[in-house]
Amino acid sequence: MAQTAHGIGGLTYDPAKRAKPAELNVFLALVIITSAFELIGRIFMGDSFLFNTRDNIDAIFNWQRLNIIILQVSIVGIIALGVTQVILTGGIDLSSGSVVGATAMIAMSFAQTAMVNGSPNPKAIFGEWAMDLPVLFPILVGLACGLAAGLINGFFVAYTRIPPFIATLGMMVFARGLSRWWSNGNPVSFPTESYAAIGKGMMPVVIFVTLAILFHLVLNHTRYGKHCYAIGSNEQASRMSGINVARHKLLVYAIAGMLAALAAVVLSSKNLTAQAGMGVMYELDAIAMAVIGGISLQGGRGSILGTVLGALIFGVIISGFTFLKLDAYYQEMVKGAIIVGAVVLDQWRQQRRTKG
Amino acid sequence: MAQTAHGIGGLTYDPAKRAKPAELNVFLALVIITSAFELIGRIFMGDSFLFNTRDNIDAIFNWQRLNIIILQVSIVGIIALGVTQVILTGGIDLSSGSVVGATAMIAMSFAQTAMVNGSPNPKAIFGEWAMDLPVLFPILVGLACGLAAGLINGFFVAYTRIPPFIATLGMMVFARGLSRWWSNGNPVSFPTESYAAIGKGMMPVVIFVTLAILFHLVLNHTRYGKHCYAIGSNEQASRMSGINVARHKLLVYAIAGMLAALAAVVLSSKNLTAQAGMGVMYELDAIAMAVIGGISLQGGRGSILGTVLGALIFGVIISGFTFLKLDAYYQEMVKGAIIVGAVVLDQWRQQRRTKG
Amino acid sequence: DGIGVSMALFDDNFLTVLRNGIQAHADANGLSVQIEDAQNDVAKQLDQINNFIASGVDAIIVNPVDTSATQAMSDAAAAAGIPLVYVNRQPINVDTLPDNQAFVASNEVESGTLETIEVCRLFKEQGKTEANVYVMMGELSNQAAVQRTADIHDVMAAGTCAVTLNIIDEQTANWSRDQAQSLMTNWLSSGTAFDGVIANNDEMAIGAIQAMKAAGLDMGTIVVGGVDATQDALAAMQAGDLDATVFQNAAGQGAGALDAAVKLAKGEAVEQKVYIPFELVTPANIDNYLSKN
Amino acid sequence: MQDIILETRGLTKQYGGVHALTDANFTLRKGEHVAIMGDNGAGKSTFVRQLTGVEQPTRGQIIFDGQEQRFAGPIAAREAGIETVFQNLALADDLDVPSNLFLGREKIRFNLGPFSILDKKAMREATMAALVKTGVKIPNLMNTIRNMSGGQRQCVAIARTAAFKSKLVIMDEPTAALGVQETAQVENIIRTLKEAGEPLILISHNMRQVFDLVDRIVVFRRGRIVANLRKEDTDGQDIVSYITGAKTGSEFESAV
Amino acid sequence: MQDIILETRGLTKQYGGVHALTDANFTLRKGEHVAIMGDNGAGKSTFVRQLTGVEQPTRGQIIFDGQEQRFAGPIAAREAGIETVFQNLALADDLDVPSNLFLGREKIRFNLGPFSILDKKAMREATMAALVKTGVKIPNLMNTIRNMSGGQRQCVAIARTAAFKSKLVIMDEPTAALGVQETAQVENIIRTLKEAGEPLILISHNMRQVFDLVDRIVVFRRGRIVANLRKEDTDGQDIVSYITGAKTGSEFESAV
Ligand SMILES: Nc1ncnc2c1ncn2[C@@H]1O[C@H](COP(=O)(O)OP(=O)(O)OP(=O)(O)O)[C@@H](O)[C@H]1O
Ligand SMILES: Nc1ncnc2c1ncn2[C@@H]1O[C@H](COP(=O)(O)OP(=O)(O)OP(=O)(O)O)[C@@H](O)[C@H]1O
Ligand SMILES: [Mg+2]
Ligand SMILES: [Mg+2]
Repeated sequence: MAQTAHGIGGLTYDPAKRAKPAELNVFLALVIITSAFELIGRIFMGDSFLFNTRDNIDAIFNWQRLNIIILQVSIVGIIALGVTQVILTGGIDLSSGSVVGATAMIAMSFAQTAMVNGSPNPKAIFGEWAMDLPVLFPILVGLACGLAAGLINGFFVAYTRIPPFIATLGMMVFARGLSRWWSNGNPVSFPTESYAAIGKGMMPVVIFVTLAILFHLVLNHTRYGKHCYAIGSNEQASRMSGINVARHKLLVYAIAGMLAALAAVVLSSKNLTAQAGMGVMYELDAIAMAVIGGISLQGGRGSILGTVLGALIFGVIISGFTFLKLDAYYQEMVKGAIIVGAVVLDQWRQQRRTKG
Repeated sequence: MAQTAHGIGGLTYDPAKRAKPAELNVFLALVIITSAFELIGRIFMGDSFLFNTRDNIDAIFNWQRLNIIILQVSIVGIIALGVTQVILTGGIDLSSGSVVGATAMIAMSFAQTAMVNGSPNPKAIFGEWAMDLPVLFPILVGLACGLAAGLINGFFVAYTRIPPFIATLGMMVFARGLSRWWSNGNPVSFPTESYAAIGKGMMPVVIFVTLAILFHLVLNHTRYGKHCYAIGSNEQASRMSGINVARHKLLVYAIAGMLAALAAVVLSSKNLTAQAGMGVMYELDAIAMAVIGGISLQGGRGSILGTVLGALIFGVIISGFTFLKLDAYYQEMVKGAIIVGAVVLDQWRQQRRTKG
Repeated sequence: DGIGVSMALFDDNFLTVLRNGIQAHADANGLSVQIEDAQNDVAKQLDQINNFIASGVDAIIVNPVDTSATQAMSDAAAAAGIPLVYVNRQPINVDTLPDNQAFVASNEVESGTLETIEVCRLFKEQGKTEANVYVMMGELSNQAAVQRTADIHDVMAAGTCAVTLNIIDEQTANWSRDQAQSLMTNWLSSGTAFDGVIANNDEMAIGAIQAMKAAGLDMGTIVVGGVDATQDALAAMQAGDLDATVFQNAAGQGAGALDAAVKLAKGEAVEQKVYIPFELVTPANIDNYLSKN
Repeated sequence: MQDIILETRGLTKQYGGVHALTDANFTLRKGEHVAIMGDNGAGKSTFVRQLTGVEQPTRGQIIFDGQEQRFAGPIAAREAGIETVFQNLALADDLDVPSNLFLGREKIRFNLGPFSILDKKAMREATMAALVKTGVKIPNLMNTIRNMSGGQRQCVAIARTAAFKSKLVIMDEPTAALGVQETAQVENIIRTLKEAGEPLILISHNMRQVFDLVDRIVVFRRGRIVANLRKEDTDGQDIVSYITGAKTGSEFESAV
Repeated sequence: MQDIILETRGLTKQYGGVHALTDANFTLRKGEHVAIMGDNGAGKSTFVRQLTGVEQPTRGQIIFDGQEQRFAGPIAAREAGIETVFQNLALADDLDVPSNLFLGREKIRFNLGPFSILDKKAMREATMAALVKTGVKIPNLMNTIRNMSGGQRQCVAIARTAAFKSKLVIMDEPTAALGVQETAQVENIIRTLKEAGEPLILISHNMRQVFDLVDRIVVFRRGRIVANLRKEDTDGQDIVSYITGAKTGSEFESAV
């Protein structure tokens, strides 16, 4: 029998014509959207989206623009990494935005500095003992919160078998309540300098990219990743094949919770404050990034690379609108259209492929 | 061969032990939650949740309480009826809340009255010609908006095959933008008296219950309903069996859009105003009602009856909290727990059944 | 070129008036402004400011989502050398603002205080010494809601209330007329007697009024207070349903902020702190406000 | 020729780089019963999916009932008169047996377009009648298909095809999961079709069954048709050598 | 008895009102190959699902390898040493062939607990080796299972079971979708198991296969065991009469 590198005999197989990775389409959508902004800018505004036309600056690229494109999506992007794993297993996590809110409040309460401009911190939550703690303390407290939220989500999904939509909706409502209750709706502010450094400048981007690479490797090369795809593809079959589905799900939701908590730490550090309303709707943005990146909400299909590209599309859209000075009233209408358009493009190319 | 009323021979079959309808569990959850409020009230507050303990009133039931329980969920309930049909086909509709906002703004603009307290309407959107129009006009305009939104959703889902999550997320963002753009964010107020009558008193309940009965019948006794279940159960098989899946989905989303529009008309009438922020998060509440009512987000399983029971659970929770004078900061935490608890109960009983 | 504006939230009626004030003033002076919606998200607001900086605007106006998150914004603008003006809400770093930054704001403490004292006065006028009230709060994570609710308690504690106030229950209706209707109906179904409703904004006050009217209560005897002096509220006041509201000169604040931003962009000096007071609106002086919002 | 019901010319399908079906030229006369045999993965089901509009061929023509057709989907094929039992059965797991049997062509009591009222009783009775012919036993027809055994599912799919008149019946391994008795019954159904003059394409790995039922045998190998033999001119041993590639039909030599 | 590997006593399963399995008493000796036959819907797969922990029986005991067991799930059964080819195959549609073959017991390069690094190359090579034994042809192993033909899928499931050592192998209609050659290969695999002394439960509707391969035949009818016959004491005609109910084993008379 003809045994080749890619299979065992039978039909003719032509590796050159094999299916392209789905991420290619997402990348194409990103390029098209970016070019569209560049073109519209050049034609209608005499200005460039990506390049510098201001005289006082030497750089060719408008680095500030490129930086802000990634920077503004990197915090939601961190959440989206966790959400990607959850969706791969066929689940969904609606709680991440609220977990960000609650974690930010709690972590920030242990990251406060005693003296602000010479007077005692006006937003102090705890007494003296909680002031000017080493930066590791609030970080660990935050991660612990996220872990707890994730474990609770995971417990309900995995062991009581309620739909993930409900388990995480419950957590969403609960965590938002918690963040309001924590300081009766008051913001928690004035962190120590070392805490403020976590989210300073391009740090969020560094954290996001590092984690993205890490989870890209984890999903593609470890047993954990393989089981994510397997469970999302056919949970029943995975169980029958001896995967401990419940334990795996617990782990997935725990990781998602910790990533949301990490995002909360970075976010509150970047903004130098924590607020009960922080992270509202982040869960939807994170899910949208993953879906634009080609993940299937049925589970089993998608990748971290896709999610990162989906996040970049978001970033370009937001920056592009400000660049075009598009009226805020129209922005959302156009944004809605672009989101749909990006996915239509993706879908259309995929269908063409399978028809070919 | 033994041919019986329920099948053709083979194994022994005992109709008395057949599986109970899933709605029974939801109903049980409703009873348990209601009783819990009644009990807590009696024990800790010396007051009754459902019955009248006031001397000055003859009625045994606290009708006012029963009314408000249904009233406060009937508008989101109308949306949930449409969402139920969408989810049955394996889809999801995230746009309904925003469609409510946009439709309310537009419909209300044609329902304004010329004179308010003797002076010209300060919130007038159009000129004289749009004042004091017959009530049918704004209603039809509203329904047309909902129909258009639904058809667009349906078109993208059915004919471009993009995930419903994205199609309706796009519409969610778009419609919210539209509602803000419509009057630059200003509220539209002061409707005619006949428009104000649509949502007055218990009218929302009447509309909700009528539609619930109608769609219960439609889903159980018409081809439309059968195809909803079939497509949600196995879209590929439905297509292979000759169901025009695309056309059916278009219809389902169109109906969902019209129901959202109807909810918008009732809501703006009840509130005597339309605002750009109306309906925010209604989509999540509507989906949650359906899911608590036992619908499967994978599609193919669920019922209108379940959704109505899910809505009632919501209503009881909201009223119960106010009855208990539970501190607002705790309310959401407890609400999150109850939502999860209700579904855990449901799931647990279902599992016991299949194990038996 | 042009001026970038980041508003905390577009869906808020009051902020809409403020925003329209900026837009109208800009149009009148031939200035180009670009107004963004931060959707109540501090992080989004900071990103918007960074986007403005990347686009090279002349000046930035910020209506802060969170007044304690302004330090990061001031830092970002200062680093880029772009002038910044805060509007409507007093930033926490008000005393350490760089030279090319300013603010035009109101003191939220006044709004709830004015409202509560007026409601107390009306009870006194009805001949009461003690009154039972319900309190409707805005979104719990919103500082205006937290502050206005705290104002009520502060007035009670400070003894500046003309009667003894008893709060029967204090719940949130999330700024929304619809939720306020449901909440009020829920309260009514408990059958507890009450004398008034103090709401954090007018929308909720109107919702409460609609629910009470539906239940057949006499609005002449029940005192209802709100904040914002919206058109709907003024109409309700004219109809004799709403008893007190508080006006904040939104359009004036917007125009003032724009002027300050333009001056800073030209390198001129400006007053760094401008307070615009709240004003109490009652049936007695309502005519002064009918065309203001 | 007037009496040809189905003809394909150069029908080809590629999936990514997989050449699943290459240049299939196939004819079927009215009233004729033909079997398709071949290895696993030889392209038999792929051929069926192209005929029935489930997928669009990469290349090639389909002439059905005298007209060139390019079915946009299975609906079009069914409307043209092709009834198919697919290998994956195409059943809706959450629906009960009668609903599956009448999926897409429900019996109705009042015609109200999409909102037509279903005639559930008539469907249940017709389902019983159709299923009895397959010899299958199902204790409770109101259970969902998800809860049916492999053979029960297959019988529902077969009953569905047999219950409606058509110009061409295609069955992709219809008896694979069936028991001894049920297989015999389904073979009887196929004989009834023969008597009624309805043409049939039967895909099967069962040599005895094929020789019992059909007039002609077409063998697929590696995506190509390699033999086309009248039953009388061949035997099981011969067919196996075509399947394994030990032999290739003279007119197809160029194919391999 | 020391040489009994599996015994069930009074094993019973009801679904809602459906009595799918009633009082099954079954024994299997070490090294023995037993076939289970019976009508569609007779309860064969239900019996397998109870044995392997996929479902929890309503009543009854399972004694495996000398110990009473109540498998909480398929993982427990597999860990106890039972390998199963389920009728629904239990494959993950979106994964490629090697991933499916090693689902739940991947080969790894470094052990880092759940985050252990996969040894993809070794798995691919082992997959080729295991599949060649089944005789199936698969042009591209990196395609997802969703894109495989019915027979290819079944071969993957069989190869998976055959590739790992076990104390008991259960196969539920393993050759139903297989072609002539592939069936022969899989039958060879089963013979190899026999030689290696691994006991087997084979569910099949194929009389020839059953008589070729096994030592003993157990017949299910209407959820009950109605016959238990050594191959030498019976023939095809006899088995059919048990299946159809024309005859019932003397020791089981009370059962019907
Ligand atoms: N969507 C697809 N994408 C890629 N390859 C496919 C796809 N569908 C089928 N194939 C491949 O095409 C070949 C032919 O498959 P087909 O289902 O036609 O085989 P078959 O002859 O019906 O086999 P069986 O007897 O096992 O049912 C197989 O190698 C299969 O892997
Ligand atoms: N989850 C379930 N709920 C209800 N009934 C079920 C369920 N699972 C199986 N049944 C019923 O139990 C009976 C036995 O099914 P089983 O799958 O064991 O049959 P089988 O002997 O394997 O048949 P086949 O040869 O067709 O595979 C069938 O009538 C089936 O409809
Ligand atoms: Mg096939
Ligand atoms: Mg079976």
